[in-house]
Amino acid sequence: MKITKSLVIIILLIAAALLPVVTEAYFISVAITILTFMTLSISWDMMLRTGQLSFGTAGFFGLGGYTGIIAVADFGVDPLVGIILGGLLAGGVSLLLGMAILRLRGLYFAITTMALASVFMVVIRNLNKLTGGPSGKIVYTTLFNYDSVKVYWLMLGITVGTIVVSEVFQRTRVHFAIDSIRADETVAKSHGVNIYKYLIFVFVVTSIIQGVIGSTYALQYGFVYPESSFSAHYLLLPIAMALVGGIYSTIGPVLGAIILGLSSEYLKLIMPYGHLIFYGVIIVVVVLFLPNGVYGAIKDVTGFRKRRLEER
Amino acid sequence: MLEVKNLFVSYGRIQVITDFSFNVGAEAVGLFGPNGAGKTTLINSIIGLVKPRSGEILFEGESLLPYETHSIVRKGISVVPQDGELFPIMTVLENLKIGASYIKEARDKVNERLEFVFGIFPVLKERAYQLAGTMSGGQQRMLAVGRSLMAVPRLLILDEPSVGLQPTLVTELFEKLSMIKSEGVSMILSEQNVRQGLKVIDRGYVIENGTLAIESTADDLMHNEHVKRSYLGL
Amino acid sequence: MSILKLDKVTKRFGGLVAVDNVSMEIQQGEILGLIGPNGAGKTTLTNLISGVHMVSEGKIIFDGIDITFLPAHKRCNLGIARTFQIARPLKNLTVVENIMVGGLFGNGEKLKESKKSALRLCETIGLEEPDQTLDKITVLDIKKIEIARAMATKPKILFLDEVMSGLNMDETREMIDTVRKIRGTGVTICIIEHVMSVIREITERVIVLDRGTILAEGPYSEVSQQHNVITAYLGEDA
Amino acid sequence: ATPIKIGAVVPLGDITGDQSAKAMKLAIDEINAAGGLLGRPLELIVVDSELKPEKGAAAIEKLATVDKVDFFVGGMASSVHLAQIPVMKRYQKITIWSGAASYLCENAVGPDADWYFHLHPWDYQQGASYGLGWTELAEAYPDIEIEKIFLAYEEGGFGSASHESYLVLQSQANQGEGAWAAVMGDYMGVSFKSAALGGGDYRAMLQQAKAYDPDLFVWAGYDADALPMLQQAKEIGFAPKFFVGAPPGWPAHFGDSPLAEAVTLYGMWAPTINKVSPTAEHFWNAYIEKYNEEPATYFAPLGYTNIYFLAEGIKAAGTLDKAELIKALEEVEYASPIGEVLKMSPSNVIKHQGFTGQKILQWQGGEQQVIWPLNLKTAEPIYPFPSWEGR
Amino acid sequence: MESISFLRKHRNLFLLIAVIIVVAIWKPHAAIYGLQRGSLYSLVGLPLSLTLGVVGIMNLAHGDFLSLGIYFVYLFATNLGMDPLVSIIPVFFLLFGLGVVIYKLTITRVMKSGHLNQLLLTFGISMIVLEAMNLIWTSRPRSVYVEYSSSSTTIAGVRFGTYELLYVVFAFAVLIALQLFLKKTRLGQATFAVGQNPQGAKIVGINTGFVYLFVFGISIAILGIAAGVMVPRFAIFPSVGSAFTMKSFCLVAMAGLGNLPGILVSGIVLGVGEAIVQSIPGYAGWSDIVFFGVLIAVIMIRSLRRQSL
Ligand SMILES: Nc1ncnc2c1ncn2[C@@H]1O[C@H](COP(=O)(O)OP(=O)(O)OP(=O)(O)O)[C@@H](O)[C@H]1O
Ligand SMILES: Nc1ncnc2c1ncn2[C@@H]1O[C@H](COP(=O)(O)OP(=O)(O)OP(=O)(O)O)[C@@H](O)[C@H]1O
Ligand SMILES: CC(C)C[C@H](N)C(=O)O
Ligand SMILES: [Mg+2]
Ligand SMILES: [Mg+2]
Repeated sequence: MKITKSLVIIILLIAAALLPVVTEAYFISVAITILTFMTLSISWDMMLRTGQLSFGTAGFFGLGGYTGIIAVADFGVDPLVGIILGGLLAGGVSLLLGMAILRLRGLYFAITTMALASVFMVVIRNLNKLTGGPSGKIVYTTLFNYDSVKVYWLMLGITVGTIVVSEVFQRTRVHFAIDSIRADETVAKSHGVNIYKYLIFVFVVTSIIQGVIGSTYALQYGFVYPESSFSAHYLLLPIAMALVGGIYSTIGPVLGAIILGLSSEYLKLIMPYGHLIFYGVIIVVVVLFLPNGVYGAIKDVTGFRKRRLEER
Repeated sequence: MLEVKNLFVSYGRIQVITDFSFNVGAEAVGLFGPNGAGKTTLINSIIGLVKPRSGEILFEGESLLPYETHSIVRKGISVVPQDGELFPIMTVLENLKIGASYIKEARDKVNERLEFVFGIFPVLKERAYQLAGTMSGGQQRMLAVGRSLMAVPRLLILDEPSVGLQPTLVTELFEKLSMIKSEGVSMILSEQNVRQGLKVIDRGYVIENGTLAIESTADDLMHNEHVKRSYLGL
Repeated sequence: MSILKLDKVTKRFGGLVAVDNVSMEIQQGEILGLIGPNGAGKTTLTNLISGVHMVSEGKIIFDGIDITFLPAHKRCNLGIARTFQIARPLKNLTVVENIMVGGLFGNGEKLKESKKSALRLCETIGLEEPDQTLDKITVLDIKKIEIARAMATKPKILFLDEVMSGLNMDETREMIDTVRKIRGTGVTICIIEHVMSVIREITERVIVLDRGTILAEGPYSEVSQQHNVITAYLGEDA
Repeated sequence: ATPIKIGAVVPLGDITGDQSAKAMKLAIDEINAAGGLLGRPLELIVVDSELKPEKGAAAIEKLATVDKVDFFVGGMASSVHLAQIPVMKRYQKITIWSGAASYLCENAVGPDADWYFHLHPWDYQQGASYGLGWTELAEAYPDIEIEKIFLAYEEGGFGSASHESYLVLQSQANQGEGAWAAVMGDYMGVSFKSAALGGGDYRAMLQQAKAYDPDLFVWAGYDADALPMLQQAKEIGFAPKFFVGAPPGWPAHFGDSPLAEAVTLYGMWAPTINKVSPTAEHFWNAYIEKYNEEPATYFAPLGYTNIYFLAEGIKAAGTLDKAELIKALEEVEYASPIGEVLKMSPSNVIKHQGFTGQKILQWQGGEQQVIWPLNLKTAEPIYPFPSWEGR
Repeated sequence: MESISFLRKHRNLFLLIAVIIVVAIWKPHAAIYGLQRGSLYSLVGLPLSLTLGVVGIMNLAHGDFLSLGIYFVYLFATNLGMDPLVSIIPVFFLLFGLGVVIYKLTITRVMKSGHLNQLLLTFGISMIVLEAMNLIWTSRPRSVYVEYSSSSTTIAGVRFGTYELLYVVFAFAVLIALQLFLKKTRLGQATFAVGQNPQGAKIVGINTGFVYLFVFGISIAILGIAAGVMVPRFAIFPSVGSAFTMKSFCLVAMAGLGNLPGILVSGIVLGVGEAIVQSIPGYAGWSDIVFFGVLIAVIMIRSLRRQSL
């Protein structure tokens, strides 16, 4: 069982790595976009596992993007370094902010993170000198000079890294800490869980991921622009993907990102007008008929089958 | 008054109640059994919170199965759920009043009923303006019982009402239940405190593993060896 | 030797004084019964000691350390464990995982160790299906999980808040055995219960709380004869 | 014969992208009806950018690798275009772009991209062209006096870019240089939040404008701001001598509003140009006949121009060979439905910039009349802006 | 004694009035504009507070239903020549019906599966509604002109618009109506009960399905009122309401879940705050910071106060 599982994973990885060899640049760029949203989606889900609904994804994504661009444009660092800096800055900011706002819960945490993301945007829009202000900022050295295959491999690496982190979180004591926090904080702390520490830890880790993805995205195209770098769709789509795929898991967001990412692209091609309506319909249908998401449904079915087999 | 015939209830594919029949007339009926036997499930089926797989539940000759919980409750069946189901950020008084608000027969007897409930549990009057969610465990239990009494039911279903009550109150509660019964209210009482429960009920059913184990009068149960050993601790 | 000492502890909720200037000690290794009318402040006291609530006034000393201002998780690490009156199972974890939480964070165990010790606890306490999820679990098993999870933290003192309420006689007897076993491992136990047969059977000493203050203290056989305890709490026929 | 493939990327959900795609299709159909080019038919493949940068970039990739188009056309928002530029640079196909006004795009394209043709004026060019316009108007009509300029700009990228270019123009004007030298004695810029982005309360800004008492009040925002701003100006009693709007499009039935009369606007095109340009008139009629709706934004004639410009180049080159076609396109002079002749010339950075200015129009009797350039004039300007009484 | 407790109970309200008076002396226009816009935020936020705060339905399509209502008003105005304010009546019922239908078809099925599924569902609905409007009416703004919408008056030398005072009137009217409904009617009480414990509500005889249905329907319907007053002053385009979704969520968080009067107070505080910043030359771009800054500050302070209890 274990061997087949790891075999499947290895095959999938190789297939993913070889994708550029077999497909057109178009699919690679679609794949890059899917991976971008996949990582955002996984990172959002990782935070959700603590019971905290974060609406700050787009904020750290944008922050990372600006850091990357500014580092490259004004300090002349290599774009790869810019990516790391993007992650670090997002992590640092999230550490400072997290210490304050991780005392909030539920809707209050969600709205505060969203408000902070908006604050980032307004501040950046008004710091014309550094950030280019409302009209954005460009760099002339893009990531790998816009060699999309290399960008794809980098993105794949980041995604695999994120998946690994997420899985590590699912298999170590972190899992028990955050799942117990989500279920009942009073119980968790009464049994020795340092709630605050774990919340901050997860918040920072996920923010770093979002920052890294943001700077990768920005440096890939070589520009940042307040309205698009902080756009709500870096918040809403990852959430939708995680929920469609199935929350509280790594594979759920992965599946969700693939399903929604491909279907949005495909729908657009077969129906130029109104494709977003059908995109919405897909989402509605998934919620109504697969309330636990696609992965949840698969689990239910296979679990059911397994049990049936056992009963026989 | 209430008739349950050949009831089967399952959660998913796990059968919890198997071919269970029982009836309640103008009397108090006890339901006893170990944890997980299916008492709560049975009660939830009667008030429509759980849909049975098959069988029949008749209240005054009418089937309850097509109705939703709120309609069943409005027919004069009131319940003290096992876990209280209070409204945590309403005051004690509001919780009590709401027990009567949605039942026509009870609506204009609110003050009278309040006095009655306060009579049994004076602490509820003392704490009328405290939020229900901040009451102690036992106080919340009192409130749950009190709320069900507000409804002026014709059939009162109590799922372990005495859990967590201080000894003096347990005695008092069962005395009051006897009194309520004598006023013509039918009663189903699920209890682990069998000794006290037997003082109230006329007949009792012992349910084990979702099926009927023993059915007999209170007196006989008192002397049943099995009941003595497992439930009375003799 | 006292393991826990409360010094003039008071807890106020708004205008309501739930615990009023209580001073008491719990001796190493004893089984103490904490009884008293509903709303007397028993659960609140447990919450204050375990750090779920913070005292309004007073001091709490555990094992020679002033823990008055320590957060709950640190108190747990020092060896204070408790169950919850209204049981609070972690619904998104399985039975054994619930218990592992205690071992992992309360006792600093590694993942594998904690699983092993959790399984052992399951066996000791009689939880037959450790890998079961909690959506279809009985009240008895939930109570067992509460105890096992607390025990997994390897406490020096364990507070049991009405773990026997709602159990029938068979089950209660089983539970009493479990408590005795636990105490056999050297854990100090403070048990809150309204079922007097339990208190009578296993406690060595009881403290009666009423309206936030201590009403009486001593062996149950003595306390239960006291007039004030009878009127406030026990009633005539107990 | 295999068709010549043209790939277009526009935001179909937006009226600009929608209508420009339709106008392109109209042009393609016309050319095909006339026998195509080089004996081959034209084929238009449109991909929606959804106004999202990564989608816009992927669309270019798709056109290049899946559809294997010969040319890229289209465009609207600068933010989307910025993401497309690196992709375009990789393929270096001949690109005729009709959107994006931000100079950042020009910088990103760089001076070496000889395959890149840009039709829409850059933001700084627009600013300069208005200066020229006002100067000429002030000369032509002695009673028009322009000295104090107030710019209300939406706080996003689009509006702020205008403000920045006005600041540059002002510093030039202060030294007696640049297009605004004669008409910009003083300048003030105040931002507002566009209704399109959740704003819509302009009164704080209008109060400042009223206190400033400008000769020329210009707002740079979106179509959604047009009427509410007039209403609020009326509410506070603010009637500058010229009330000028510079959105990329105007609301439906704007002209029917009593508040619209004598509102001046910057635009590349207006239906009244039909009166002075036969191409415009032809385009207008053909578009209405085909789609049963009126062109509502200048992106419609711009899209039409986009295709015809390319077609003229191919016709002149007689080949699709890149180098020759580029040379031919450099020479094309196309009398576009915008009203003027399109001819490439260098701008600040790139070699091939098409239009360099917009027009000054005025709402009169529910129609947009051209008041500048004077040679395309369709009506006399109403000056000063009439008071709000009785509207 | 009575009056003191009255003062304390409405402490926030009096504080608010005091602040407005101070601002009115300092910057009269900021006070008026802030009051007007803030009331509009509140008017749109109130129904969300009802659905999210009281019964716990997460609705991300809130603003899109507002847009839809605005288009309905537009249709009545252009096709039947109905005055926007009059069309509030039919639009109210239309939206109520629509809310009921949408609830029955979709939301009722996710009531049990929690906030996150509601979030995803309504995100999908929002997308459908928004794109449908875009297909039908295009992204091009439309408008309905009524003469009175830019009327103004001068008091004590300050000239200000009178139309937007309707926002204030309607916000207060809706708040009072909702409060009366919640406090004085049995259905209103049931709403609170359902929000706190749906199972418990059933047990006391409350038809929880109906309560959800009614509350959702009424909250969408109230958006029709907002739509009616907004139309004379707003450009009509598909995403006109979208921005209000976020603002409304912010208000609910700032006021605290279930606190309806708090919505009005919060809305006006944020509106006045914004207006003050906008009136300072050169700083208009920072007004969002004030909005979010005040929001975050209030949420943080409230959470600290709660913890120290
Ligand atoms: N929602 C559920 N899903 C699956 N199984 C359930 C569910 N609720 C209860 N069960 C199972 O049904 C059986 C009967 O439970 P029930 O609560 O009716 O017993 P009970 O007699 O009331 O016990 P107790 O004395 O503990 O209240 C138990 O085995 C329990 O695990
Ligand atoms: N969060 C709170 N806010 C306000 N009052 C509270 C709060 N928690 C407890 N109380 C009050 O404090 C008093 C003590 O409650 P506590 O739960 O400690 O009682 P208890 O002795 O455990 O009672 P029981 O036997 O019923 O469980 C009660 O009157 C209760 O209403
Ligand atoms: C005039 C339009 C082309 C404006 C467009 N939004 C841009 O950013 O360039
Ligand atoms: Mg039960
Ligand atoms: Mg207690």
